Amino acid sequence: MKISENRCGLVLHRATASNKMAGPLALAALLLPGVGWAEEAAAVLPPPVLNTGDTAWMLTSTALVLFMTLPGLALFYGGMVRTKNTLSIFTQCFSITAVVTVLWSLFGYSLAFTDGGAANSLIGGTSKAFLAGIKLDSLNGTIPETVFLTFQLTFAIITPALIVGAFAERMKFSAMLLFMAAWVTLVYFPICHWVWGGGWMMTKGVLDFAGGTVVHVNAGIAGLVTALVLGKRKGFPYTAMPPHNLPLTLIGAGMLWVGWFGFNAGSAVGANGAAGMAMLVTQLATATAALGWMFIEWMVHGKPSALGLVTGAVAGLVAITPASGFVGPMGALALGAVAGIVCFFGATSLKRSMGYDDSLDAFGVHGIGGIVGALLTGVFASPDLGGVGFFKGLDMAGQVWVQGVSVLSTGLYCAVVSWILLKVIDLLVGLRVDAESESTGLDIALHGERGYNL
Amino acid sequence: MKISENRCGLVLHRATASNKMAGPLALAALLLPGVGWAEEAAAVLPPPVLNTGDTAWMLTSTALVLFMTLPGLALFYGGMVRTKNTLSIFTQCFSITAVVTVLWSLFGYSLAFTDGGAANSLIGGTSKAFLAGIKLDSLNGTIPETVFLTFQLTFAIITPALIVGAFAERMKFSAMLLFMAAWVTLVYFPICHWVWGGGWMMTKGVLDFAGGTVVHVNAGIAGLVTALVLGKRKGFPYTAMPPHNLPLTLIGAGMLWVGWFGFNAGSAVGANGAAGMAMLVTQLATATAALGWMFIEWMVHGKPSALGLVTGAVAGLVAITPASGFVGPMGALALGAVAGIVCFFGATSLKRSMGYDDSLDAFGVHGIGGIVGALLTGVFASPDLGGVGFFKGLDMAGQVWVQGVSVLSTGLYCAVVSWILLKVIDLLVGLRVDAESESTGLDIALHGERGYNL
Amino acid sequence: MKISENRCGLVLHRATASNKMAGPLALAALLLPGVGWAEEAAAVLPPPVLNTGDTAWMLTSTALVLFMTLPGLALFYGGMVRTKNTLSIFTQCFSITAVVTVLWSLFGYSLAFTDGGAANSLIGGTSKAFLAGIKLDSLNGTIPETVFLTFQLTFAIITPALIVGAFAERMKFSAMLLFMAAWVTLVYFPICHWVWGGGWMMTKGVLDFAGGTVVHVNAGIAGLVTALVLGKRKGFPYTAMPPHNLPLTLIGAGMLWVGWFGFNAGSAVGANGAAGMAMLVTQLATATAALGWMFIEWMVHGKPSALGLVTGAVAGLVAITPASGFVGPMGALALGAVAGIVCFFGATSLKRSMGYDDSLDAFGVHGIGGIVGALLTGVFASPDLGGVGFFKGLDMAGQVWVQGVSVLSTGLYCAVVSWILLKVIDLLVGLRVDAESESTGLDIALHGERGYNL
Amino acid sequence: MKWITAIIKPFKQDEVREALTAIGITGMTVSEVRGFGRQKGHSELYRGAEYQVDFLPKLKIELATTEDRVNQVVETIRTAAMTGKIGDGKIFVLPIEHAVRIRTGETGPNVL
Amino acid sequence: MKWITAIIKPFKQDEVREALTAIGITGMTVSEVRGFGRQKGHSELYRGAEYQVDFLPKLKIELATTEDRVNQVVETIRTAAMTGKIGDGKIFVLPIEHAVRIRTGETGPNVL
Amino acid sequence: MKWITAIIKPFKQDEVREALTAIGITGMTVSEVRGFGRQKGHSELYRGAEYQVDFLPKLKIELATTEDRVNQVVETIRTAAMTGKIGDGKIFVLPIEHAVRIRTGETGPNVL
Ligand SMILES: Nc1ncnc2c1ncn2[C@@H]1O[C@H](COP(=O)(O)OP(=O)(O)O)[C@@H](O)[C@H]1O
Ligand SMILES: Nc1ncnc2c1ncn2[C@@H]1O[C@H](COP(=O)(O)OP(=O)(O)O)[C@@H](O)[C@H]1O
Ligand SMILES: Nc1ncnc2c1ncn2[C@@H]1O[C@H](COP(=O)(O)OP(=O)(O)O)[C@@H](O)[C@H]1O
Repeated sequence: MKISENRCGLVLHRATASNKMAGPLALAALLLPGVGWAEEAAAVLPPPVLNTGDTAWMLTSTALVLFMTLPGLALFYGGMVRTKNTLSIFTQCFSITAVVTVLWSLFGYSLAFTDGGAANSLIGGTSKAFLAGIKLDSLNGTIPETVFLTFQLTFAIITPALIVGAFAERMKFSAMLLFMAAWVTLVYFPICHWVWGGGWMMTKGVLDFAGGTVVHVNAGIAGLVTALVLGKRKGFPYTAMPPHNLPLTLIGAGMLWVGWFGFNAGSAVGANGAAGMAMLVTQLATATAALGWMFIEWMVHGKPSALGLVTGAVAGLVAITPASGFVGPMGALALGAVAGIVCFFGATSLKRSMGYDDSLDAFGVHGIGGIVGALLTGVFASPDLGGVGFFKGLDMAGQVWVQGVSVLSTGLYCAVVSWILLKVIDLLVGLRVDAESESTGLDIALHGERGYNL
Repeated sequence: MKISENRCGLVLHRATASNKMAGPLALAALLLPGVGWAEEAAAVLPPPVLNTGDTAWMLTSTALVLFMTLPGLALFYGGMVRTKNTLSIFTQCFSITAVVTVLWSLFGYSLAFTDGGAANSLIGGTSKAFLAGIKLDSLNGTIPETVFLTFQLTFAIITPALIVGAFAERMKFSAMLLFMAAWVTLVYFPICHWVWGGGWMMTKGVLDFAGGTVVHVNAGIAGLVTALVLGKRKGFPYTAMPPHNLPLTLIGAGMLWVGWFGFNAGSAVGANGAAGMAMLVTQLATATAALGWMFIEWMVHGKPSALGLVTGAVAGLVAITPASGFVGPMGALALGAVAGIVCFFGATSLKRSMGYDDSLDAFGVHGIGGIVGALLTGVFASPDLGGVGFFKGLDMAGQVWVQGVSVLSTGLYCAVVSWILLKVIDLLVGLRVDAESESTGLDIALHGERGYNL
Repeated sequence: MKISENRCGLVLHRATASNKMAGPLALAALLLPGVGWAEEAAAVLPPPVLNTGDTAWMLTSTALVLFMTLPGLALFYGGMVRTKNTLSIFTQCFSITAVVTVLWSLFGYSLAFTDGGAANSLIGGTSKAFLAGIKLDSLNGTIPETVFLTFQLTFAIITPALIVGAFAERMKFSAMLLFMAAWVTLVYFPICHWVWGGGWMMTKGVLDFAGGTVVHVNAGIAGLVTALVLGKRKGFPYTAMPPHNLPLTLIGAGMLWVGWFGFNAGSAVGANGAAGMAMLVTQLATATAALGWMFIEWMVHGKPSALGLVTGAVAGLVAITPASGFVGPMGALALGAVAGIVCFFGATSLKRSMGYDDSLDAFGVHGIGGIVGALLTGVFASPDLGGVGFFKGLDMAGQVWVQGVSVLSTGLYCAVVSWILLKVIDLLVGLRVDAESESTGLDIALHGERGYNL
Repeated sequence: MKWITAIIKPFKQDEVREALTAIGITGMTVSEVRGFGRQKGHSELYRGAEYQVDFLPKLKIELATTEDRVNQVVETIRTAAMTGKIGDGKIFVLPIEHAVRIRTGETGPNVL
Repeated sequence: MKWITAIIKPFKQDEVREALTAIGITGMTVSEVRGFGRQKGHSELYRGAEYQVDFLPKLKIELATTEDRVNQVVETIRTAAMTGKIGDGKIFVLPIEHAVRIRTGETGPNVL
Repeated sequence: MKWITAIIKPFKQDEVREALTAIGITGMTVSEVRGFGRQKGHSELYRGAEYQVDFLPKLKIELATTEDRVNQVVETIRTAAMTGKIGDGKIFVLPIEHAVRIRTGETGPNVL
């Protein structure tokens, strides 16, 4: 089977190079039938060399994924809040980027992607703390290790940034900084290790190509917990809080869509057939999810809204994320449509019936969309449905079960740790701004600036 | 001759791989003297293999061209309408993207790029409907077929999206959706096949590297017909309808400029000398077109406007599109200057004297610019003017004639089918919103949202 | 030593291909111990061939760097001025792009990157004026020469565009056009040749990987001179002139950050380990610079501002620019932090105490940041601090000295020529708009448009 | 002298201004306002939820005129601003006690 | 008839509108204004420099009502708009001499 | 008490506010308006076509003051707002019948 050979060959290179299975694709080595061949072949394969095409694509993908956060997500969220809080969103996204970048270089990359020895199923080691030993010619598979680690860094940046949507318009900036620093350290780095760094989920056979669980379920659940602990915004849900600048949100949505090609196709860690297919299925699922949300909103409310259309698109992007290395084009169309419709109810009926104030639907879109995607990956990976097949030894039921376990464990671990962190930080500096600052708006109260002087 | 060898070699790979001449560059095989060599060489060349560098560039180009529509074009147009209609532009661009994506995967790609058997000069076949048979390791030349088809999809997306500019601020959303679905199916897919998929224009020797005719003349003419059938906006031309947010338009213009590198240089279907030259000439023609419009506006109206400058730039981008694989740097400078000046009159005097309401000058810029570019390609392709030469057997007069034929046939076919579609849809659901919705604005009337709550 | 071999090998290719040392990386050939090896090896190396991966990355980098100006920098600056001047910024950035593009193709590339014969230490020759002799298959190292020259063009575009920040809100558009055309010709092209085109600074051993001196010190000093010659805006510093639209500035900042990956990692002229390391250190220095500015502003003024955070980030991007090919990750963290803090004082206390009106801190951020970066490159290039080492024969003191000389010479030459040009243009057409136009705003006075009609 | 404040539908601005110019009125000041009245607002969508918007965009025209022209001005505005549909707006007349032109210091009717 | 102009804190808009609706007021016109008064402005940051912003965002409510309801309306606005903190704003009452409904041409109290 | 409405050139805002503060005026309310008057508008460009813009940006200052200070206030505004060029604007004085401070319920001159 040509495809699996290719992909295993690729993975093998990477494993040899870094002496470790790292990154999304690594999983494929365990998963596909060809793996036996790969092991034999290892003996005769030449040592991995840098491939300029793979490197070019991964440099580009890194730029694309950073672009999703700066300015993509900042715009997507920043346009949806009220005028008086728009800068707070931007400041949060930029400062999260800076803080996570520093932590990643100090210990994050090492904890996520090195061998943790005895504790390896739970957490990596410290051998690459301070990026020790990473040189110009260090490789990870066919690309420089510097590129691999910067690419992975952009995932560690966007995940906490996604949480911002849940607590927008009311959290203290200092508390936000502390929470994010602690959260990536205690939640993101470990879970990233579990799934992509050689931890227990990887061994168990979870299929998560580009981060449906690691990134989206994780951020969604953390968002839900934050929204619950912080409480509702003053006036919610009686006062209408319409987006202050939808064009900003729509620009952001476009950037997310385009940047996601780097997110998903970049997770192939090379310019290969897997990257091409990931790009294609990403486009297809996003399209049907956008249309799914649009038509159901049109039916329910009589009008298709601009924000609905792009929210559906984002739901589709989220849902196809774990699946993008495993499903075929027609599976992607179906998966996207389901995600668009389910998230429509997740961000509307569910939120209303439960009464929490997930300001910008971080849980409604990323949490729900991530769960839908993770579970459906276990369905549409089926070769009968055009997919590449299940993890070695699993059938569809088994795969869906494993997917469910990964969602539950991620959700549970994330919820508990996030909750503890929030409580501790509340004691230390207080989580929420005072009522007057909330009513003045965070921009002037916390940052001393106004968004617009038109 | 080294250049033609390279390019023919490349084409040959692609032809062998897909067993079909597909994509813009394919034409080059027919066109250049070196082709005989290429055919001989075919016997000894190894079967095509994936080239990671070509793949990396085409993945990137795909992202860049999608970026032109989302959010580039949406911004360019969305900033130019009045406040009350800005979201309608975004919604149209996003929904067109979603609908065309689905149709492309169901049958569009197959109709455009497979062999249509007996009807092949007019339309492709259905062998790849539902993307049947497209696997991780399917190649088109040196890149995965998934990448080739997603790249081509982004062209199928932007073409109908360009039409939006002509009927902005007055068309029903439902009618727009129906029209676009029918139009890409009955107009874009066939014409794409004619020029790039092996149809009659390709055989005839039309030079259209990246879509001057397929994309721009096509969209421009469809826009003109839509503007005529829908009639003028209430108040046009007596009420001033100045852009509500020019910074949005200028951001969009910047994104179009940058994204166009993917459009033109990506049409080389690889990271090669042709791509490099296409990028260079794109930059040169855009610069002179921008300056051409700027200086003539300065002379005629006493001031150079921001919108004029970027409209000139877009005119240059349009005009160099068909030429970008065939002309040299100095030819590009000349071609751009002509395009900037001609489009200045196209979007102003022509529109005023004819009295149609092409709201955002879809015809004035894309139609006129496309025609100028198509014809001048026949001039500046001349080796005496630094170009790569004409189609095999043609001289300059002959080439210009063929270019003219392609413009006329595209225009005529597009106009007739567009007109019929509009009339049918008018009967079915009505094309135009009622007067009150038009005066309230489409954002609230059709989408239930306002762009800004500042 | 593997690394230096790689890089010299690469450089050698490029040198052989273009028969000239061109581009940032070329310097490395002179600088690293392995260079002797490279020279020997030259005899046996095959002639350079096009590498598709390198080409793909450089095509992408070119798009990224153009994106920094259009629309990145236009947004960054355009959001910071008052409403009535926002279009003037965009118009300046777009027209500079167009004018520089034309001049580059006519003679700029040739003056910067060809052999100037006897005058070579000061200026290149005219052998490639009008891009003579540049064909589809011309190579520069492993990439098409068209790509190399378009990539370098984007640097020639952004440098004058950066100056715009210093004279915003008061310069005549005609004077601006004349000044920029003259300035790139008489200042940028020569200095570019000095450092990257084989001129005296290159020989002297200056380390400037991606343009700390050529681009940022140069633009910063020119900005300072322009601000001084033009004088203060009416009302400065007593009237508050807060940014009219900070979200635009923040979008621009995000685009600059992402685009800078093309700027710095693209300066490796290939998809290799040097590119990967440049991308990584760029990300790290930017993060600490952003945090540096943020925390010091928080301490001094009691609040961390959004604009402060991103200004710090830009300061970091500027400072790491010359260093990005020479320092290691931990050096980058330190360098960024210093840059963020020093620029904080540069854009605030220094400006206030000197009393010039550098409207948007072109000198405060690019000038100061560029100087900090240039000097610290001489420090953190030290192998003891994780860097790749100094220029052949230099120790840290010597390297810092050379860096200082390059800053001083650039600053002096640039200041003198800029001053003369401004005086001459003032005589010819006048530099400054009249008081009424300044108070009406440049958008209506010079361009006949208003930014917003909300 | 009287101060006439008219609240009208925004898209009627040009018609009203032209009608006023036609009767020789050379000065006025307008501003964007939001109106609440008998005319129903509309519902808007936000992430699949609907909420009611009560305030509608209106235009406020303020103009000072002499006593003898008040009726003519009011009637002119009324005619030009009328669509006959609810929400057309109102015109109010208030007394002015004193008026000054800043440029010249003139007072009284000369100011207009 | 009287013209009531109230300057209030912007976030009180909904409360005031509801209180007025509750006492049967069916029309009003609001606009965004900037106020200068006893309430201190705040300082804002621009590139590490601080500058003082003296004008604060306020909302102006204008409404015409009949003589007999003036006190009730003023009192209703006052109660709904009050926070007890400085900057709550003021209410001014001016005389209206004439009023017309554009749609119907009605005048006097019928206009309201 | 009187209601002073001044229409001035926007860039004169700071000068007028400072002049008023200097004579002890501690409160005022300003809003952005568009003015039509003797001062010519300008033409704007849109895709190579020119159109006339008649309305120019102006600033409206509204302030209540006591009878005895009216002349001083009017004169102060006039002096500070004057450039001597057409379009400087006008000042109108209207009667106030009643005034209330929302925070305290005070009425009359104490409100100011
Ligand atoms: N009592 C009032 N005082 C001030 N403005 C009013 C008043 N009543 C209505 N308005 C203004 O007039 C506009 C139109 O009033 P509305 O009752 O909707 O329709 P109509 O004028 O046709 O009766 C409102 O939107 C509001 O701006
Ligand atoms: N003399 C005045 N004329 C018009 N508006 C005023 C006047 N004094 C104050 N205002 C308006 O009332 C607002 C509140 O006044 P301020 O003195 O700050 O607080 P308070 O109303 O609690 O005394 C101001 O922001 C301004 O808009
Ligand atoms: N009759 C009027 N009623 C209300 N505002 C007026 C009137 N006439 C002029 N204005 C306002 O005053 C501004 C200046 O008036 P204009 O006639 O242009 O200059 P000047 O005040 O120097 O005579 C106008 O832009 C408008 O806002």
